[in-house]
Amino acid sequence: MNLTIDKIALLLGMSLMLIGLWGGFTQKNLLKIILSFSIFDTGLNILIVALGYLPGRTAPIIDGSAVTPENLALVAIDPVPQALVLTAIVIGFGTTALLLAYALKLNQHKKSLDINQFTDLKW
Amino acid sequence: MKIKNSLVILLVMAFGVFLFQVYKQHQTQGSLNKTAAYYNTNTPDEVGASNVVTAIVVTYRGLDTLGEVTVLFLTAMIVGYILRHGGKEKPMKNNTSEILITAANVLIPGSIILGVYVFINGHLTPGGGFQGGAIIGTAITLMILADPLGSVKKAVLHITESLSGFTYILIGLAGLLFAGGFLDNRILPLGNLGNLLSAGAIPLIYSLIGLKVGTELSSIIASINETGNKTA
Amino acid sequence: MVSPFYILIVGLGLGFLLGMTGKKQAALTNMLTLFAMAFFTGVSLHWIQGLYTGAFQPSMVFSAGFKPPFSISLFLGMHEAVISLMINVLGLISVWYFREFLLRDSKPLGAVLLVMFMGLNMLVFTRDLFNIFVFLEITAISMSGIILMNDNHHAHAAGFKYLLASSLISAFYLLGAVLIYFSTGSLYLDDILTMKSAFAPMALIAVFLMVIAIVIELKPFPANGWALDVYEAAHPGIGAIVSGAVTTTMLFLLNKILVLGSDKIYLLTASVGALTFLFSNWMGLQQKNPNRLLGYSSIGQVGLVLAILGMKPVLGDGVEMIGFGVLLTHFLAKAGLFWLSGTVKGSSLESWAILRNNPVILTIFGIFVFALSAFPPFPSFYAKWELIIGLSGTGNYLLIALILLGSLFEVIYLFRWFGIVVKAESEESDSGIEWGKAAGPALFALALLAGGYFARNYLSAPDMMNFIPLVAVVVLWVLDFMPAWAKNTLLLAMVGIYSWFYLPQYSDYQLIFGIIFMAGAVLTLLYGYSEKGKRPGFYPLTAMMFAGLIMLVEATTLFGFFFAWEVMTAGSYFLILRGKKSQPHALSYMLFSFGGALLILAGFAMAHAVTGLWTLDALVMDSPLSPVIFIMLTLGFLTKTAAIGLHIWLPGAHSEAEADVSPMVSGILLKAGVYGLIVLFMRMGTQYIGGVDLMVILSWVGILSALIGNLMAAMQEDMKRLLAYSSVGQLGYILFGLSMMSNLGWLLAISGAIMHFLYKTMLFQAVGGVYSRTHDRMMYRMGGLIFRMPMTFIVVLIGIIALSGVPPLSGFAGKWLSFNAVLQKEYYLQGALAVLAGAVAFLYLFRLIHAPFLGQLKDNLRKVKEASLWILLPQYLVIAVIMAVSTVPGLLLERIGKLLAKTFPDGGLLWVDSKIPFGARTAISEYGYWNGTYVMLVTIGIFGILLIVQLLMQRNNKKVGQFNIVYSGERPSTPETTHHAYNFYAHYSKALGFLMVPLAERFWTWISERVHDIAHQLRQLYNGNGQVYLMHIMFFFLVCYFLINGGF
Amino acid sequence: METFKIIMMATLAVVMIISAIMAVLSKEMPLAILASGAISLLASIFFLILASPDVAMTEAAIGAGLTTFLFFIILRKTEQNSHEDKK
Amino acid sequence: MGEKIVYAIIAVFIMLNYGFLVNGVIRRIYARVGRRIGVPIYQMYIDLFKSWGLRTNIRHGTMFYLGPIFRLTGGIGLFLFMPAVYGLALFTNFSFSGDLLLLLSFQFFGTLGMALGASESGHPNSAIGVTRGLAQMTAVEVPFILAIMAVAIQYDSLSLTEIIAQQQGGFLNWTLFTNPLATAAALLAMLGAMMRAPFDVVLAPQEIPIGPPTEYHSNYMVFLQSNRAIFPLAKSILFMNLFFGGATTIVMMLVKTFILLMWPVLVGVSFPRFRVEQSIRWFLRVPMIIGLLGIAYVHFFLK
Repeated sequence: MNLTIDKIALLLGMSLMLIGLWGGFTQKNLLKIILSFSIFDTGLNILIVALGYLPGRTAPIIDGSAVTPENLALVAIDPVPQALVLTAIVIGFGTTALLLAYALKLNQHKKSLDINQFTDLKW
Repeated sequence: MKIKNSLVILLVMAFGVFLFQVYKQHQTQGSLNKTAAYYNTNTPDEVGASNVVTAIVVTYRGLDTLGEVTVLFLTAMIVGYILRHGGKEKPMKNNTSEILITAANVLIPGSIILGVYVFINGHLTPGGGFQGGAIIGTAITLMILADPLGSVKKAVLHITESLSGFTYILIGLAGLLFAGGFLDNRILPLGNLGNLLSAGAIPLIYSLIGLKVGTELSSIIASINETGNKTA
Repeated sequence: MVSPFYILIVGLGLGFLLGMTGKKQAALTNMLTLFAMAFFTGVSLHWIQGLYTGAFQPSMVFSAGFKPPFSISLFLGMHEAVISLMINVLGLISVWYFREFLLRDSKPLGAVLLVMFMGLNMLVFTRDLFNIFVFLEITAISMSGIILMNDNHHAHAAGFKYLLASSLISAFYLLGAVLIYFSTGSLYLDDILTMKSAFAPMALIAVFLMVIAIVIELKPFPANGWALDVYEAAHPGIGAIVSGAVTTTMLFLLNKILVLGSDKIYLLTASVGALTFLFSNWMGLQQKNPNRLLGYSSIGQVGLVLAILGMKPVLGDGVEMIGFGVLLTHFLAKAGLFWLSGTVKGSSLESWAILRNNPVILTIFGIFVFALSAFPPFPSFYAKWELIIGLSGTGNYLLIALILLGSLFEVIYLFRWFGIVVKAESEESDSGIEWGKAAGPALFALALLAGGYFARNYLSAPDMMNFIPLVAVVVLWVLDFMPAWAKNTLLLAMVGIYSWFYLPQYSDYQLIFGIIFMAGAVLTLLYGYSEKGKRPGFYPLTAMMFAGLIMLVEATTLFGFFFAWEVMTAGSYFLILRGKKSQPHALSYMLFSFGGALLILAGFAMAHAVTGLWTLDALVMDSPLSPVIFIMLTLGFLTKTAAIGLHIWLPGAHSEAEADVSPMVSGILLKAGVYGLIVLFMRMGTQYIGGVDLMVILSWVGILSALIGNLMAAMQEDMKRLLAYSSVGQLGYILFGLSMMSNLGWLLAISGAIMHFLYKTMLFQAVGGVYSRTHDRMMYRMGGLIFRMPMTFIVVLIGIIALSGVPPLSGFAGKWLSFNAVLQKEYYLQGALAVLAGAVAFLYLFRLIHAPFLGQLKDNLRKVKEASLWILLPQYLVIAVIMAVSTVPGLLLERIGKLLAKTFPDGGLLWVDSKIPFGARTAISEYGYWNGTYVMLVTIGIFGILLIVQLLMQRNNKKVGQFNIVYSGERPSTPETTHHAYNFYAHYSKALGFLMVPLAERFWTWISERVHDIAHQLRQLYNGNGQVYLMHIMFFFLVCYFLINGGF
Repeated sequence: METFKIIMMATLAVVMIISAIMAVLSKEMPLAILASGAISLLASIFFLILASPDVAMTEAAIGAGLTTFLFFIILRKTEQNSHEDKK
Repeated sequence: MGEKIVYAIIAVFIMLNYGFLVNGVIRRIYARVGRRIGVPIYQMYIDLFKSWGLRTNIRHGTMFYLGPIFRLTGGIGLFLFMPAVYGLALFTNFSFSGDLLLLLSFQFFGTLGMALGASESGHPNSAIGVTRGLAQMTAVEVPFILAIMAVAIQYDSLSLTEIIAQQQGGFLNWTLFTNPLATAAALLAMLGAMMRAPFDVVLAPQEIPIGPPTEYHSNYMVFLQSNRAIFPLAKSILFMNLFFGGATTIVMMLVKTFILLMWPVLVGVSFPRFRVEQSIRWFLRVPMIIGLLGIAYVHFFLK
């Protein structure tokens, strides 16, 4: 297999996603579950950036020397995935924070972080 | 339990198979697609920002960014709301170590300045409102931790947050009224590429975002930190 | 033209500002939130108005001054405007509804609500795929906030599960949006759409991801445990938002994205939707908590819309309108129900019983339940019709079956609930509902009615219906405050006027049944004068049933017929439900009727698919499908005529109904089924399946109904149940007659229908009269009433002589015809059973007259008075008719015979003049002859002579008390022991008990138990563990993926 | 140069995967949180290499910084709760 | 029309008297079997006049009063609705009013009236008797109808006159010989219809020793006894017409009916009594199967 940077990143992202998922499905501790999902998110972000990577190109920022307004389109990579991932990271943080706050609240009720404790509603 | 675990393994593996399909289908592109090419070609002229990512984040896809800010806003609100009946924790003096206070005193001003720098230069260099905001947020959080009795008034945080958000909207509105559309940065002159005061309203917007994000992040942490453990 | 961005500006701007406010400004905050929502609504209205008048064109609004695909754009057309109006109105009412909460937690709640509804609007407008992700997240996060309005650990756990689930879902969506960008280089929907034909495999995966993410947002089975918890734990007002606004948005969004999908994706959506509809409603059967029940129902309804949207490649663009019909109904009804739920204290279905203390609220509740069950005139009814018609046109029978089964389950729990609300014990006399909170439901109920009115315009079938009968319903509803006698007179007058104008326009069978229905209305309404007070609700419902019946007779199209059928079912259901203990029976009536109606609908749809006609003549066909259609329609009608096996609803429903409702539902309503069978048989004729003549099977069904119905009747202690079972038997005869498909057979059936109408009306009224005086229905507790109620006794006497077919009264005609028809048709075995059934009829009839009227008078009944004049009057009118028809049978039979000659030219009766005057003619059949007039005269002659002899012979005839002879005037014991009435035919049940084993009831009980068991097993899936719910989502996702991509 | 970069990245990737497994499996919550923070930090290096400095900064500031911070605070709070319960 | 009425009155008068005598004979036969001497054959007349001669009579109510009238109307009506002697105007009666089916249904007229009357007496045993009678009747009906159906199919007619006409020309044309199965079914049914032993449990409540006839006395009794005379005779005539070639002369009619009446009597003296449920089961088993076979026979072999 001819490993390139983006392929490594892709595989890494996918592995992190799978590990995160695995953790999210197997761990009983609420914090662990949240943690697993944040790993999953990180993996997803890596995956996205890796998918948009163009080998050999640089960041889409005009620095006046290597990248100029004129050669921007030729040397810089696609800026859109970056913008999207940026958004995704921030939103991911928001979700994680909310989940943590919820976990704290749940912990206040039952003095436990075991997800099996919170199954009063069912069927 | 064993069955469940093997089910999980099966699910994860199946998802792995799915991801592998994505991997297999992926072809590394040689050139930019039309959207990216457009951005990389026209950003300097149309938006006047050196950092194309910033141009996209603030202007081209400004609506997304506004949404992003809104997400953080909501998060801050809701975290407070979730923990509303936890009661205030009596902060304990001895919780804060000397080291932390010292470190805070050294770090905080630096951090804030760094943060401000990052978002003001968002259109020129990597980074911007979110990154700068996060740095500021960390700084404020340090302040809160170092001074649990609360020299940082939450009200100040809220007012800053609200006003910066509101101004952001107003600038967007100005774009709608005076320029091409909602959140158009060209309500202010584009200036010269590479200057601090260029790229129209981008520096302004990014600063507001930075402030807002910073205050939001810190108020999230503050809310959590202040919660006691009373059961509602 | 107000840019849709103003919704965002006002929503977010105000939202951000609200972040500053504190507790002190709560009132202001509340005002501002309300104002902003009103502004949203205004914008939507403004656009609708502009687009409707043509002042605006559907337009694209760009952000940041750049054209898409390089910037995010919003699109606003009529669809967007309508959906956003729905969302915003709901938002506005929600804010009003939540004002206590907003005053309490002003800051976060107001802002979150505002931002949320802004986000929903943007989701509707935006054309950018990534932007959708952002606003999806906003929606999810705000949802997780407002769930907390109920500050208890249930809500917290539910919120946590919700958040976990939505983070996984949004990961799917994010990946999809990003992949579509990499694959097509664009995030702009319309741009990508142009590339659809050249999609790379990656783009297909991307579209799949996005679609599946939104599908999961729509809570498909089984990946929906998280949503159910939210419905249960959150404040019902939140339920309204989730089920109404969020779902509506997501469905719209899905419809927006689905256009990118391949036919496979559509098919997947349709299947997922249909399964969700089925299973969710199935599991709903086991729910005891109203909010969770509503949750299941919501999920089910959304599944249905999903299924409809998924049918687009097959059914064309029309599905959007169909889907919208279902969605609109769901939106209005579910939001309304959730709001009502918020005003009801207590978390059991029974606690809703307080609603009935307020007739207006109860009406609103009823409207919601009926709308959800897709009854006319609500939009869902039209949608259901269109959907089934469309589906059968494409041969998707499996899907039809799934959908119909699902809607049957839904009806079960909805009507169980409705029955509980109307009937359950409740001590509270005050509904305790704040009018402020009821405003929303009221508004939405009105909107449902209006929606139904407009939905008619989208009907693909010509309806050509005469809606005038329904006017009576409305008028009486409005005038419901009047006293009963006034409404009674009004309705009588309306029936009179209507029949004056319309009856002359009828012909043939229409005329016969029209007369039955209108005369029935008059007879039962005359009885109505005996009722005092206001009888709230009775008259509009009666009017509804009769309107349905009249419209049924007038119907010329498939749609008209079905519409009328449903109106009639609804009306009669309500009427039955009015009885004191009728709730379970009304429910089973509704279930059988509804199941039957579904079969009718499916049958009509298939018939239309085969012939392409909209009129009832669509049933005239010759196709491999016709036996199937025939079976479905026949079964459908047989549920109404209560053929054996499908009859278990009848005894309870007829006997527990009010005194004057029993004749309506028994004497009159059952004829609707007969009419349906006639309409069907006339057009489809005899059908064969595998060489078996279905009519022969039906003749057996008919005759077994007759036999077993009569046997059961003979075993009843309750006089109304006795009459009810007797109806099963009589209708069995009618079915038997119809199944012969011969002139005589039909003559038997139709004259039987008329006679059954007369007898049953009369007898139920007589029995009602008895009940009105004795307040008892158990015959063995009565006795000797002949001394107290002789007029009623005479009615019953005439009734039983007539009904048992003893000459000289008209019932003999039935026997004579049936025998002749049997011989002609060579149905000897059935004929023998018919005779046995006839003999058994004699048993129950004797019991009916003996037990209450003869024997000894019980002490507690010594002061009973004769039934009131208004009760007797209609009975004696019937007697007059019976006597006339008995004396001159040709009056009726000859006319019907002429009509039948059009259908069956051969084998009819020959009518020959006889020697005596006044039109007495002898009927001559292939085998025998009969002259009713002679028989009458001879009988009266002999009887008269003997009576005179007796009068002359007797000397010193004295009336003495009972037992004067055998016990020398001393009563040996109490009447309770010497009136032989209880377990009257013990020896009979000993001998033939095996025929009376309630097999049908056991069968249906077994079915019901299994269905509930399965529901219980299914819902074990939802074990409450958020992690497991995540696994469900992942499982669902993967299954869908591998299904689409043909496995591993 | 390129080969070096690849080897470096592969090493990084392996470290990250190991950290991820550690984060998931570790019984010690602080260790898990730290491992997860490390992943974010290393991810931001990855982003830099993938020519995405903006993303790298965000990941570092938010993913590695604030998220880790938040986890620790929550951890302390929940431990207090559990502790109190035992008392 | 007028002459028909006169003929009818004459016919009824003849049959009544014949019936009284036959009943006397039957009672004697029973007595002889029981090794008693028994009553004189004219005993019925003595009873009648005795009852008639009672000075007072009482009633419990209208239905009680009308019951015997219904009863006798049923008996006479049944007789009058059928041709008793084929081709004899005197005995053609009102058979033009209706066919066989009318007769079958009209049988119940009297039963019903009597049941109502008896019920009104308030006596529990009369009700018990009525239920038994009705229950048994329903079961008897089935084989009987099957037999009649067979006959109707065989002769393609429900008209008694027509059926008799087709049986003329030698006794081998009788249904008895052309369709013995149907005849057998009908004769078995007749046992039940006549309510003689073993199917006389219906009458048991009278024997205990109270019941309708006990409550009914004086001229009611006259009516009931008259009915007892004419009703079984009418039934016999029906059987005769259906299965035994009818009668062409009055004497033949009287002889044939007498023999037919003897049939249940003979069976009755030699069998014990069935309970109601037993007789129901029995009728729905043996005679019904025979009846069905009769129909099958007609359907497959005679048509």
